[in-house]
Amino acid sequence: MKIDRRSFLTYGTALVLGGAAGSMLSPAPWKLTDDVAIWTQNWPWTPVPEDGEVTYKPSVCTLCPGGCGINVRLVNGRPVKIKGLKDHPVNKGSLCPMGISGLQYLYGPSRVTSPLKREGKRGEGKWKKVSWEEALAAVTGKLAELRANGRPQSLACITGSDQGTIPNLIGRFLTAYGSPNYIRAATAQDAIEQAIYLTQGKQGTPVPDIENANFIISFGSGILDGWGLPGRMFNLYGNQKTPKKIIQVEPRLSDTAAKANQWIGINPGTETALALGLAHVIIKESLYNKDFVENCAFGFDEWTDENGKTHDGFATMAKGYTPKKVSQITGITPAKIKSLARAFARASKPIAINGRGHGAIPGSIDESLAIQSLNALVGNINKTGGISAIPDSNYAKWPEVNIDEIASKGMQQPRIDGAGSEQFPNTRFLLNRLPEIINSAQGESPIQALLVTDANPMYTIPDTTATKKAFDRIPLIVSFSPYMDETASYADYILPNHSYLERLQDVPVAVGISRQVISLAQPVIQPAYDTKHVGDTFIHMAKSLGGFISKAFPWDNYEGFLKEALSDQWRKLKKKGMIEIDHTLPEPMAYTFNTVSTKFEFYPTARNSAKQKEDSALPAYTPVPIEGDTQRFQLVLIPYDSIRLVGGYMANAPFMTKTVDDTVLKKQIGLLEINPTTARGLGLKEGNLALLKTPKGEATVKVHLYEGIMPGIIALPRGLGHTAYSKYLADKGCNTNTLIGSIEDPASGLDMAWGIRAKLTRI
Amino acid sequence: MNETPLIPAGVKRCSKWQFSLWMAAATAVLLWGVYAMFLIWYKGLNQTNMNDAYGFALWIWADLAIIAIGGGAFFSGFLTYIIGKKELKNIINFAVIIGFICYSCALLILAIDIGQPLRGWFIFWHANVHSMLTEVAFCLSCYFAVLTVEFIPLILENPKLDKKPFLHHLSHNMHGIMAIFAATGVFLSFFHQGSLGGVAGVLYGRPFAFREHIFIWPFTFFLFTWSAAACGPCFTILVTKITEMITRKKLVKDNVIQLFAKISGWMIITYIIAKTIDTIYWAFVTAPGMGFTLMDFYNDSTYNIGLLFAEIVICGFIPGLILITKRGRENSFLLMTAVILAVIGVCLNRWVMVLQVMAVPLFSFNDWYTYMPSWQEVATTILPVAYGIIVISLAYRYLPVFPQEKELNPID
Amino acid sequence: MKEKNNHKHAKRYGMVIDLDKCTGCGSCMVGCYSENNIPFKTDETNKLDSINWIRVFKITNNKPYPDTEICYLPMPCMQCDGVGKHGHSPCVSVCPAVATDYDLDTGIVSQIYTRCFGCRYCMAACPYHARKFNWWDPVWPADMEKYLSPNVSPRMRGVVEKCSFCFHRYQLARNKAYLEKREELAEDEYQTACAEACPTGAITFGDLNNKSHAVHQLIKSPKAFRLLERLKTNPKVYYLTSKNWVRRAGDNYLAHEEPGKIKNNIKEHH
Amino acid sequence: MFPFCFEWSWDLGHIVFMGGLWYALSIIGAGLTFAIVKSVFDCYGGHDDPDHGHH
Repeated sequence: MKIDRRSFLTYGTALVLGGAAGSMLSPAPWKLTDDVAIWTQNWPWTPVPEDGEVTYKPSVCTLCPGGCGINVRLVNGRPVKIKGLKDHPVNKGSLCPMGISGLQYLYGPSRVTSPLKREGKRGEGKWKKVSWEEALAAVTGKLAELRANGRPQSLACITGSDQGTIPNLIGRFLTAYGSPNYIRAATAQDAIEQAIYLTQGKQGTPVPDIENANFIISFGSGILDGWGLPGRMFNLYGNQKTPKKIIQVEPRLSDTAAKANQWIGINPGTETALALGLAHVIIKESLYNKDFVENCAFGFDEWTDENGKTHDGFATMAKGYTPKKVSQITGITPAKIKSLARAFARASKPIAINGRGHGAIPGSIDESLAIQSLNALVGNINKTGGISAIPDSNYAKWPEVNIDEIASKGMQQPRIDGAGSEQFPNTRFLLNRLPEIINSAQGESPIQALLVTDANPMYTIPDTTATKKAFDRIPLIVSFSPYMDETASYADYILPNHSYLERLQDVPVAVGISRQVISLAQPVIQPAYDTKHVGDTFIHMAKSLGGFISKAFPWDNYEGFLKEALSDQWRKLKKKGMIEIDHTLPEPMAYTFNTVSTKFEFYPTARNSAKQKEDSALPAYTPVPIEGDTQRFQLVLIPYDSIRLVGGYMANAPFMTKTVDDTVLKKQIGLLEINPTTARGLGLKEGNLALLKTPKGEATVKVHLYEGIMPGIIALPRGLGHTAYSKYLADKGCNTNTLIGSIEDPASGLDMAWGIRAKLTRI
Repeated sequence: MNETPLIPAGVKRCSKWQFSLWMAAATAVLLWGVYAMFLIWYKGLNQTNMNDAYGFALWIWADLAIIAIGGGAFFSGFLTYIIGKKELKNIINFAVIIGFICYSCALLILAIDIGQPLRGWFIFWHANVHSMLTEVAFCLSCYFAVLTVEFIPLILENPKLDKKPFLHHLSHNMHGIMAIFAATGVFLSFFHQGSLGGVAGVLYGRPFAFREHIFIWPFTFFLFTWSAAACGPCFTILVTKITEMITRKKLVKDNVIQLFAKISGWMIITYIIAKTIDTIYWAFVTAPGMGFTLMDFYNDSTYNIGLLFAEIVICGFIPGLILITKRGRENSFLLMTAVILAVIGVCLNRWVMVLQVMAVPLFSFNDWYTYMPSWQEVATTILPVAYGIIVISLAYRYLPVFPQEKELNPID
Repeated sequence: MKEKNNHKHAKRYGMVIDLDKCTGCGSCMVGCYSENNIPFKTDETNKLDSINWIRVFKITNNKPYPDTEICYLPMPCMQCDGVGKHGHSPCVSVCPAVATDYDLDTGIVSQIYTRCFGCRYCMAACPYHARKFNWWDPVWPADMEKYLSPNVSPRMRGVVEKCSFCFHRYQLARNKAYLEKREELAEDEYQTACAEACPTGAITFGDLNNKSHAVHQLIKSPKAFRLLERLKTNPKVYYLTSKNWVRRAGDNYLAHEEPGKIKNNIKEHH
Repeated sequence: MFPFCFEWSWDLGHIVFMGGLWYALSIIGAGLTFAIVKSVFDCYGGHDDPDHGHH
């Protein structure tokens, strides 16, 4: 047969078709179909986690100061899950979402995996990986140079906490080096501890006994939004032996307000007036604890000082705060004020607490004083269900530190932030004042080197623009952060600490009026990256600096120090994971105070700031000034805290951001809460884009209509608007600190800003 | 290459160039769809705008709609081979081609629509016989096989192929037993059209879709079969008319169209009465039992009560009434209006039974769910249209699709 | 839905969520993510393509300030028993490939990821939107796959997933009991990750059939209700609330109807 | 779809559904086979010119 083109095509087609049909009878296509399906079931890019022996390691969560016990599940030594530790006295198994997402702080794109040296401009994100030797040599070289120039005080260190041995070790380093500028980031505790110091003469950590109180007036404290020891608060809320009454006073229906027995909307910033108004009713109706007030308190009634000058007593002052007047200030009806006061005074274990939201901003001293006085009126100071202050514990034994002449000269210099100065004698740290002081300094910056650990000032200090400007003037910034946070990304060197699960650390936490739990955070896994324990880094730097500094650090490493410092308690701590210290004082001692009068001072005689020398030291309601004129800025912006957003120096893990509602964040834009009536007035609808302007900055937001916010007030959450970390967090929403500045309390220097005036225009 | 031997004898076709241009345009659209299709297969369903509330969306609607309008094939088969309406033999070829196009596209869309196309055959292998979708898949595939079998003899009648003795005999023998295939096709179609209706009707978690059952079948089961039988012929008529318009030739005699239209009209009227009864029972008995009033399902700006009115009255009773009256269907404008409305009506019904089912919020704290298809979804949904145009064009050019064409358009 | 032999002592695992106790903290969600190897994307704000086996909804009574109230409503898979015959849940009955199944021993609705081919019919069937589709390939950046649990297989793109009541925990507990030659599991031996993670103890989990389990008593409370009960989905997740508006929001009622007073003709099993 | 698949059980659902399926498939298969076989016979059995009566 002749094969021409046509028959070639015909037979070719027939052959192909026949072949195709024939092959269907062979196992090949069926096997292939099956194999392809099996391949889709085992795609090589979908991970298959390795199985192995399951073990558990108990430890403590140090992601926040809460000190919750955790139990880490490991498979072949690989941590796979974090649960609450059931029998830990702090949290009894309860954990917040951040604690549960802990493994995302161990691995992830925002971790700094080796020492880094800045290559490009500050904040540009160009880094060079360097060895620990090189990085430490560079940093200590600069520190040695400052000392050689006789300016050790120009070194400052910002830390996130002053509890436990790591901050103390760093404090010791600064002392031996010769700088008084150890600055701890602010918390609401600062104002409360000062109020307790002024009224009780006792320096210590304030502890409200939420566990045993049965009637709680919370002046904006987000008990269930992450305030205090979050894991513990949730546990106490869930396991109430006898039901508590919770009265939440704040302008926004927070999660705490939603769970409270009563939510009282109050004009923001007028909490002091309400506290004094409640005191007024309690005194007028003679509902106060007469035993305490008459026997253990001073300054309740008029009193005369040694110069013969008569001073108003608390009761006299409170007379001015009639329900009617307070109602005008706070927006709460007189009837509500009266019934609240009565209920509070008649409760068996009432307590009043403050510290807005998570308690990041201290607030005014007057507010804390007024609230402490309220607690004193019902006599619940230093007793079960009441409030007390636990002294700084001395469970760790430190050898005496000897310092050289340079250090001694440096230490005699005043603190850069003004804390402890004549102006602010009772304040210990004033981080909020730092940017302004650096920015207004003539010539060279008074801070030449800044060390930052467990803190993220570039994000958390109010008025980010000013902070950035100040940091620009500091020649050397060293971050010890395990994460590429805003401050780390602005640093010159990053000497990364271990992440919390790789780190040894003692964690002291006060859990009741006199009970302190010291837990040991033990590494659950060997360090995954080229990081170094911050304690070891400081010991190493001290040794490199030599002389007296080196002598102040005789230990090989942090663990060696901890063993020695805890001596006989070390073994117990290592074995049990925690020890408890009881600070209970015998009855009479509990009501003997360290004040001049040895009594609880309703009239705090120790309060003698420059401004108030002539005035009465009694708490008083003076409106906290708020930035911005009412003409241009018709609304008031307040920040709010949520348990699903980390507003402090740590930041959200991807899991936490995943839990954030779409009424808080949508794509990359944050939602602003506004009352529907206010929104209507501005012509704004749900989901509208709007430009939010404050005297400090501006941001694009989306509008979320929320009935649960006071008309005229708008709110944004803290914890968004990061510019660093990774794409799982960066550039989502806006950082309230870029919009709100700090308002200095003239009495303490602490930040008392509760909001800022704002303007909202539709885009 | 001279294509004359490929073109059936005695009919006139447009020039090769004109045809090529037409095909090129259709192919361009087709390729756009094919590109989107591969994009979806490669990158996954994230290329669509479907989401967890819209697990079923545009594609499933397209599937349901093209199967409904492709219903002309099984119904004409039923009428021709089982009832014995011999006139319809003059349009059945075309109905089969349309059916073939519709069903092949439905299968293709299903293959794009599933998240794991490479193991889509699990629906057969690991079949759950209680699932309506299983029934759909089986009957759909089987009926597609039947349609292919019905299409093959027509392909074999291409003058070139007909010259091969084996193919010539095959075509003849397949024609000989076509009634058996048609009967099987009717059986399969009844179940898959029905089970497509069942897909929505059995969803007792979705009060908008759920209907009372007769034995294991919800009302929608019967309504879907009924509506496909009613409106499928309308689509066949519509495409025939469009083909006649484009080719500028009369291809099917009026009596054939009239008969088909009349039967369709009665089917539509009876269907829409049944649909109305179903709607009333659902609105006043079924839904209130679940805590819903009729207006709860229609209080959205898009999904408003007008939709129900449009489906039942405008696209139901009106075309039905036109088609059952002699004067109505003999007026070519009214006939076209009626068939278009009927096709829109059945598509609208499939739309609400897929998309509105997803859109209705079940909790008072939820809003209506909204959805806008992505271009990839649109492109892959338009793909069948281009594909259909290509297949019809090829079939019309090279196959003796319309037996009456020669008679109606003599060339000399 | 095959019959199994040991049907006599069948369990019906269920959950009771006390809405009065739920603070909306989201620990249950995070507990679930970390237990079940749930992936995360850079943008998780589109809640309709965000994989959450349990999602906490925030609902309000829509009253103006200051009478506004909010309530958090955690919604896992309801593990419906469905109408009629055991196991006829809305989703199981529709899955064409038996990729989701009702376990007659536990009442748990499973999902077999390697069987599922992603038709999403089950998602269309579920009135609770409990089912989530893997629109994307899961990605664990920067070593994060190292924390994945070996007890739950990560899912590939293109399949449906949902809450399993942490069925792997049941299996682990069963294996342990078997080795110890025990027939029954103690209440605390098998708990879901969300129940374990809830810091206020709002979630109680156990066998609804077992008189000694807390859930057995809790569901008898007059405060107890279920979501969309009137659809006859017969869920095994119960809620407790003291607020009528919350209860009303949990189902659909005609204007004249009152929650709790509707005759419910769902057949209870066992 | 086959009795050896593990989902299979000899219940009414499977018998009716799969019965219907295999019945339909058998008819299609048998019909096709018949047509092909007959065509082969027709081709080589000399019946060269079947009429086109089906039009």
